[in-house]
Amino acid sequence: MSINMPLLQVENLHLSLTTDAGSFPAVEGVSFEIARGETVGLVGESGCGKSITALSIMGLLRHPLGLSGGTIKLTGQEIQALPASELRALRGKRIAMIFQEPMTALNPLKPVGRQIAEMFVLHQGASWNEAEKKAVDALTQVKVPAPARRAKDYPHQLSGGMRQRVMIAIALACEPDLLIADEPTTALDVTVQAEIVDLMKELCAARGTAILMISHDLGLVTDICKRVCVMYAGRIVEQQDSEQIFNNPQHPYTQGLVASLPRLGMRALHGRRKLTEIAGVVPGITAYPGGCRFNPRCNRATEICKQVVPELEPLGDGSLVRCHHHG
Amino acid sequence: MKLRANLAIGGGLTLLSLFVGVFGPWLAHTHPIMDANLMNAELPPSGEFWFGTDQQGRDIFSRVMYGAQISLTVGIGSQLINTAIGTTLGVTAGYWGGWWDDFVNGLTNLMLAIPSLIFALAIMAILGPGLTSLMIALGLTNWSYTCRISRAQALAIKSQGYVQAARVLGYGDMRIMFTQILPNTLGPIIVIATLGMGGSILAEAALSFLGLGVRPPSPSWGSMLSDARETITTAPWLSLFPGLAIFLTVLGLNLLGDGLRDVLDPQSRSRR
Amino acid sequence: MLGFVIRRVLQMVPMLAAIALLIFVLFSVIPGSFATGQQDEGLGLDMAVVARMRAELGLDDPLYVRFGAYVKQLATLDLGLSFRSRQPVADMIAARLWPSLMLTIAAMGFAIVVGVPLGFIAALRPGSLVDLGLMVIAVSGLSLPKFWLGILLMYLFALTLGWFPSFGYGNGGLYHLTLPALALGVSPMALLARTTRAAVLDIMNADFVRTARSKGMNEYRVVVWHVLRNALVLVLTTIGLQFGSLLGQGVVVEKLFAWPGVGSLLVDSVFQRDIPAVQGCILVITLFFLVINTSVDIAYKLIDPRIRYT
Amino acid sequence: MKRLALLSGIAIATAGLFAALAPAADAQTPRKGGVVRMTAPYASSFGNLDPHRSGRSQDGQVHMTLHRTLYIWDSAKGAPALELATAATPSAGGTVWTLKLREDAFFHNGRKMNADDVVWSFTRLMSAGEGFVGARWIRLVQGAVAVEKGETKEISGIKKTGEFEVQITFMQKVEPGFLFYNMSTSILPKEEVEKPTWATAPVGLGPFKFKEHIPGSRLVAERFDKFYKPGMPYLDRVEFPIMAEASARDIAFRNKEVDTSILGPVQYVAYNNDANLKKNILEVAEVFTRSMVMNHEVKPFDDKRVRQAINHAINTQIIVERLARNKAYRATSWLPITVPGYDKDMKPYAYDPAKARALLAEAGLPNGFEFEWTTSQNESWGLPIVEAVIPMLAQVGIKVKTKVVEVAVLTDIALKGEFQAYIGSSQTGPDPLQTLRCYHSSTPRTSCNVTQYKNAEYDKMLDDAGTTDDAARKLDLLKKANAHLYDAAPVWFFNYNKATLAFQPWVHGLQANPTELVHQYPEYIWVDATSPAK
Repeated sequence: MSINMPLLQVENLHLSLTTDAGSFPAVEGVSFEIARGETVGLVGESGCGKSITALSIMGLLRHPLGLSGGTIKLTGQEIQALPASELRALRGKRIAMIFQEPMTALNPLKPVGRQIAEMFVLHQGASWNEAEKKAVDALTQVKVPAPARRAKDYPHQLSGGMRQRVMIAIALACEPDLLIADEPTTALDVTVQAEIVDLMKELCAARGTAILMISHDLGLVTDICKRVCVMYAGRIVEQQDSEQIFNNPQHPYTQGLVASLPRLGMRALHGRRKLTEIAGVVPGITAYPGGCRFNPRCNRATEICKQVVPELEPLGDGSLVRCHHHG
Repeated sequence: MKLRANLAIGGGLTLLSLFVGVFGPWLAHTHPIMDANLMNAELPPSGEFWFGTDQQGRDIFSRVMYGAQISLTVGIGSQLINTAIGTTLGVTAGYWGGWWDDFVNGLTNLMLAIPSLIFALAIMAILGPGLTSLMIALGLTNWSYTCRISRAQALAIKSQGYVQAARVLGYGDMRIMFTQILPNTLGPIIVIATLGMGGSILAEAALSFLGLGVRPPSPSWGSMLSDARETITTAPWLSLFPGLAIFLTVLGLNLLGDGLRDVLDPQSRSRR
Repeated sequence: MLGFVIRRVLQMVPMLAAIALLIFVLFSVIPGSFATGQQDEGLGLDMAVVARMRAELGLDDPLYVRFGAYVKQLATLDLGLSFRSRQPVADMIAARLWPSLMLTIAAMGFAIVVGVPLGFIAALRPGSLVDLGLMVIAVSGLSLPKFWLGILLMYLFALTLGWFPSFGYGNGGLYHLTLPALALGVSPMALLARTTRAAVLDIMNADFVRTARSKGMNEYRVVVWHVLRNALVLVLTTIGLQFGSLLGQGVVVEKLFAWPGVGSLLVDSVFQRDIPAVQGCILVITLFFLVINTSVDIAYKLIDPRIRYT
Repeated sequence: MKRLALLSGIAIATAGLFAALAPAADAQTPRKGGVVRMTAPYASSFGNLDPHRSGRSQDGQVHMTLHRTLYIWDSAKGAPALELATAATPSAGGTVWTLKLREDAFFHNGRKMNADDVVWSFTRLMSAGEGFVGARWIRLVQGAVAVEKGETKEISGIKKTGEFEVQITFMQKVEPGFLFYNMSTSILPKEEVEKPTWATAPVGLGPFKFKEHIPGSRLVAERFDKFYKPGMPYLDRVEFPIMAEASARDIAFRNKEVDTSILGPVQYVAYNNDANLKKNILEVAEVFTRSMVMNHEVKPFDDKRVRQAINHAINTQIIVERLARNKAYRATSWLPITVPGYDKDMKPYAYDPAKARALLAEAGLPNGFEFEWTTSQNESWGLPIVEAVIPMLAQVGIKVKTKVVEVAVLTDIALKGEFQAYIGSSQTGPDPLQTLRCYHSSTPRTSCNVTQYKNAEYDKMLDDAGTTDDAARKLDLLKKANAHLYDAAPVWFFNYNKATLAFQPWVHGLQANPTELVHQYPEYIWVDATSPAK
């Protein structure tokens, strides 16, 4: 295993939705890499396919969603075709995931300590007794006050932020190589969001855990991640370093995103603006337009955009963009 | 897939029952009562008597055709009464609140506390056997669920903007309840009524068995089945056909109810 | 917890009082009377005896006098004397209570032991042939008149196969209990299978189950550690409601199988216009219904930490 | 004694069995031991184990097992026979009777019965403030009504004239056997009746003593060794499984779980079609007449021609054959086959719609009329019969509206006269005079003249029959009165019930009791070694 080998390689990933009416592409030709300890963001509006991309890496896609092509490699090993039992062994141990809604992501009928402890029982063969002790330690690490008492609490007795800390404790319990965080702060209060983000950053940095951060919030992602992939309607439309993307967005969609982002000091000038201020709506999965999928909403769109799917073009500095008229 | 199978099979069976219920008298070969011909008593199914004949020599096929009318009338009639009582009480209780709401709640709990078959039995004993009594008995005893659901809906909708707006516009309470709240409760109530119809048809059979069902002049499926139970060892066709008619109709209503629930009441949809 | 239980028990009192009132009103307008119905077909009646009997039983008293006597009785937890047997109604019901409960519990036990796993199996393979087959069986079980099912069971298991006796109580053992319990248990079994299936399907799609999977659990552990108990909470309501309704449905099965329960006492009493016995039976059945519902509420509280009652 | 011959004839022909009261006729000697399981078919429970309180047939089964009366019904002779009384001597023109009592009858508690028990039991029946069903049989005793009204404590007409002898004075000429064979006049032990356990654990003089009662399921009685009939009872135990549901009874009987089962018309046919079951059916003409009772206070039923027209318009024969499945004997007039006064030569009303139409025309109703027919759901004398009759009446222009009520309500309706016509079953025996009084103009509707038939000529016949000492003249008058009723047609004469009891081949000694076939004196019953019950 070479030291340079990326931790995760997603290559030409195709995911599809199967219904009575037929099969629809939900994700098309998505490729990206994550190196060890790297933080990568996946940004896009809801329904663009970012969450199911994450689920496909976890091997948690369920009918009617399914993998229809491409490979997912973890340290060079293809995992998308592994038998269920081997995949399970990876899950939680090498790749962990945090979900958006911490209220429903925890079992309401089990004390949270127990839910953390499961990780140690599953992956480290610990006894329940040991595991529960370790769970208290894990809670300490995610900075839950009075962890021994909290471990006995049920999810409904905890605040949203606390619950998300519990989720982080679960995810990082077995020190995975990769943490996938799917909108980890969306459901939280603004004040709590920053705490959670800092906590994640801190803990992952300490463990050398790579993060794949999934969010609709470009600001949040660029704050945490070194690199950002922007998705639109099932395709990656742009990949850039976080620093550059604000200054030099290439794809019209990214430009829209950036423009709609309230930046420090700018808010007073422009007033509050929203992502949805890009004209039009995200097309439904069953009604993707031909050519460039952004063309109906794009002010630069020409005839070619409706006919030809643009390729993902390297821009030389490691950035990629999928647009006939980028720049 | 499942969803459509439910609706298709359930709807098909229910339509068939309704068809027989409406057109039964034309489908029947003979009159169910007037054509008693004791010379033909208890014949097995044949080309002439498709379902055989009963003890009085009446064509069972014709009786099953006529019986559909009675059984479905009981089912539909009792559910209409249930729905009327349940929605009226539920919507008004949820909308007006206050002591009326407390009262309706108490009444609902009371109705839920007495097993409905026993309540129906008592009412039948008071009213005497008969079609109307049966509809009333089954109609008075099963409205609690409808009431609870329409009350909950009324409560939820009451606070929404458009109801407030209607009130500001000077709409009367009645008008708001009928035009704003009632239509929103319809979905779940149709589901309950559909499943309840099956329940009523079975309850009718049970009451017939206990000697308190619908009795002629017109035969109901329940009373035919109940009458035929003594011949189950010697002339099984007497009970087989009315039994099958009940079974298929109730099966159809249950499947239809399940299917409708998926379509009309997505909150409680259990499938993906 | 204790406070909660006491509160719930106290809440039953006004409910029972309301039911007692309702029953009194219902049966004060019922046509026919015990005094004229106490002879069998065609046996002539001695009107002097009828008159004395009416006087003795208070049937000629004005309504308010009868109501006063009824309230007084109930206030002292007395159910009165049966017209027929002149025994305390409470004693008559006491003799029938255990058979009734045993039948109900056995039927419910069957329903749970068979229905819940069936629902589970169906839910684990939604849309499969197994699922479809099981659900067709379940809905069929709901669509059969109970007495017909009972007769078919008798015919098959008693007369044809000779495995069980066709009727009676015997010494209250499983041998005699099986067929009536089956006849009574099939429809709640079907209902439970359906409810369980829906509940499990709901839970299987819950976020926390996805979390569990993301932890690297196998499906077996997902189900046992996370799905089972959550589904049980949803199924519990149905179990409670069915339990109560079985006490009512038992009337039919008890009559068919000559099972000495409260239900068959009730039906007999209605037909013979033995009003105190009718009132007693309905009150007791209702009481049990309430007790079961209350127990379900308490069980909820034990299983589901989210629920808090005030 | 044609009646007797007929009765035995039925028993021999259809059951291959002699009534057990003549045990010599049975080819085998009775075997001691064993159990018989006789179903209690009429309700889901026994109503009251106190024989004084219950008039229900189902309770009577148990009363006959546990208790005894001064007389019993001798089914072989078709008359009451001495039982606890060993001799009955009339005096004063048949109004005073001296009854000698058994000196060897013991209650199950071991005490010997004596005259005091008879006096106490009869006094109890009349006690003021309580409605004992048996009171009707004592009311004819002088002074009984005074006790009933609470005016005095003792019945003046009953005197203890010896340790084992009582003298009873009646208000009119009577045959005491017809009164005192009724189980509701059982002789009970005072000391037991006054115990609180009486209602649940009865003690009596019967051949079996109470063992166990699971209310709603079964009652078990075991042999009483000090029973007074030598060598009896044969059985160790009698069980009464309660089975109100006919379809379940059928399966249980076929499954050999019970030893006797009363048959309804449907099962009667089915059992007759089965070569094995057919051999063991006991049949008897019961003293019940089924009829459509017309209210003569309602037009046009006041017109004899209309009533006759109805009797002509209905094809009674085919209903008896096809619907009642021959589990009934076609009725000619009011008195049934086994009761003195029945005329076997009388021809029933012919099925003749033309004549019915003519009679209606004569009565001024050429286009018929419409009436409301009240009925219960009874399979033998209720709705199924009405359903079959409706099209027949329609043929002569009579339209029928049915009103279905419960049996419990039917009696009320009849007694209050709130009907135009109803179909029902009336006990029409065993005493013919009492039976025919139901059409005497002095009999109120609440007693039994529900039709309110009034005819002076008829009244005179009955009055004469009641007072005459000449048995032949009495019988003749009864026959005439019965013939008068035939012509007057106060009701539609439908049928006399044929009671049918299926029994397992190992059961012997059953009695063809026309007053109620399930009523069996169990001391005569025995089972042979093939009985599977232990």
